[in-house]
Amino acid sequence: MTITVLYFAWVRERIGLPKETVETTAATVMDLVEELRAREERYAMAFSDLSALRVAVDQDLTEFDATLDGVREVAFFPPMTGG
Amino acid sequence: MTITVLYFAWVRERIGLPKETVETTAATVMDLVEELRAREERYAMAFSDLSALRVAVDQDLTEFDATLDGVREVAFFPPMTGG
Amino acid sequence: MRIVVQSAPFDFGAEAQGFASGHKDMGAIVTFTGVVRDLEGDTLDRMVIEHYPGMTEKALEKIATEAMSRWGLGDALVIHRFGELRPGDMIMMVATAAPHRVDAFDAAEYLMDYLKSRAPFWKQEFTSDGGAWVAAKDEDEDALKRW
Amino acid sequence: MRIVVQSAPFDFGAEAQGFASGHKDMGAIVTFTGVVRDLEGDTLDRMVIEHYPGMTEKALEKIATEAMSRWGLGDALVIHRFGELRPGDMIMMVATAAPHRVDAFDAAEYLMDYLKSRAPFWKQEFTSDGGAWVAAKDEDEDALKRW
Repeated sequence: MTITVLYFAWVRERIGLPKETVETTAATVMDLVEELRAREERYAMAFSDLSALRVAVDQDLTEFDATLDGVREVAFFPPMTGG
Repeated sequence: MTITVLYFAWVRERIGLPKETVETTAATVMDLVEELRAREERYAMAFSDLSALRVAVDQDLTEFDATLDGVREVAFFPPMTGG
Repeated sequence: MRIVVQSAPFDFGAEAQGFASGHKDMGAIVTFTGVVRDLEGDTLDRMVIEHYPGMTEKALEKIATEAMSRWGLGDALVIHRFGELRPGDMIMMVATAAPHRVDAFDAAEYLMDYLKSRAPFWKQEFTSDGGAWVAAKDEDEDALKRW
Repeated sequence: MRIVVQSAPFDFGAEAQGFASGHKDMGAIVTFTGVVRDLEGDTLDRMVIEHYPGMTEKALEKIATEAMSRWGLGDALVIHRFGELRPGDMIMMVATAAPHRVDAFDAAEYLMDYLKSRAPFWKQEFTSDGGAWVAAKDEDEDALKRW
């Protein structure tokens, strides 16, 4: 399946791009993270400490064990600092 | 001594005036209340339930046992409803 | 710090804007505005607010000074009207400026809690049946205990 | 209920006035405004706020809808800027209208607490040394536990 993956803040900076389209057979967010980590050092670095990351699936905050079934958009970013 | 006595809200309405000058030898607010109560029925009515009244001495909230030594202004009123 | 007691309406938008402007060291601005509400089940014709000139300003200054020092505020504003008001009219406002949001909120709530029960204002509501003094609420007196 | 996400400045005075006007059944209006603070011990040149278009609006609507129903608000407003800001600039505001003051205050604090940690904004501070991402604070995450 095809998923749009977005990166924000320092995750975007480490990976070096804000958005990409990924062809994947990952069943969960965690599977997708493993696939990305295996790609290149910059991905491995960005995803080295998942406790410092948050994930949204189709624009809703979720957990790393969330399913990717039917999902079109996944976003990775650090804890939010609004307000 | 001469003290200015002020009444507000329903205390003012019951007594029928907002302010008066009182010649008194009262040592405390409570003594003054007793003097006023003895005057006329409308005063007795206004001061019938002191738990429903508040008192300020020289524009500071205080208690009914407060001294009147050096005091120039005493005000009686119901609990405040600002805001 | 500014304390205003007046019968005239105040311009909430201009006051809020003026208060919030130009603070480079205060990250949090809170305002509270009290509005005359229509009565439930009856029609409020008007509200008349009586106050104690002299003591009112003194009491408000004491309350605001305490809030300034307790929460390290950069600024505080209290405006309170007296006289005749109609449903929808603004009765009063407070504003606080603090480095952080929790302090700005706490200080504004403190100002409101004390202003309710310790500033010499009395509200009278007039309907077609005549006037009735608004009774102080136990919960307003209780609210002071948390500070 | 109104949610605005924009890079342009907003007119706090006009927004506050517009929000507070015309409520005859809401006695209490609270606003909170966040202002860019200068850094302690260093000079902030600018703050840049990044956000997640689409999710931002969705998250703010969810937070405001929850506040509306939980405190029976008559109205709620959230305005949040993104892009480049300078010290003294207003970052965002929330406003709440409720029948009574405690609800208006609680709802505004709830909006702020959730907006801090659950709306997809990220702040970066630039000084003469370059840019640094603002780290989320444990106390902001902890603040959600009280709701």
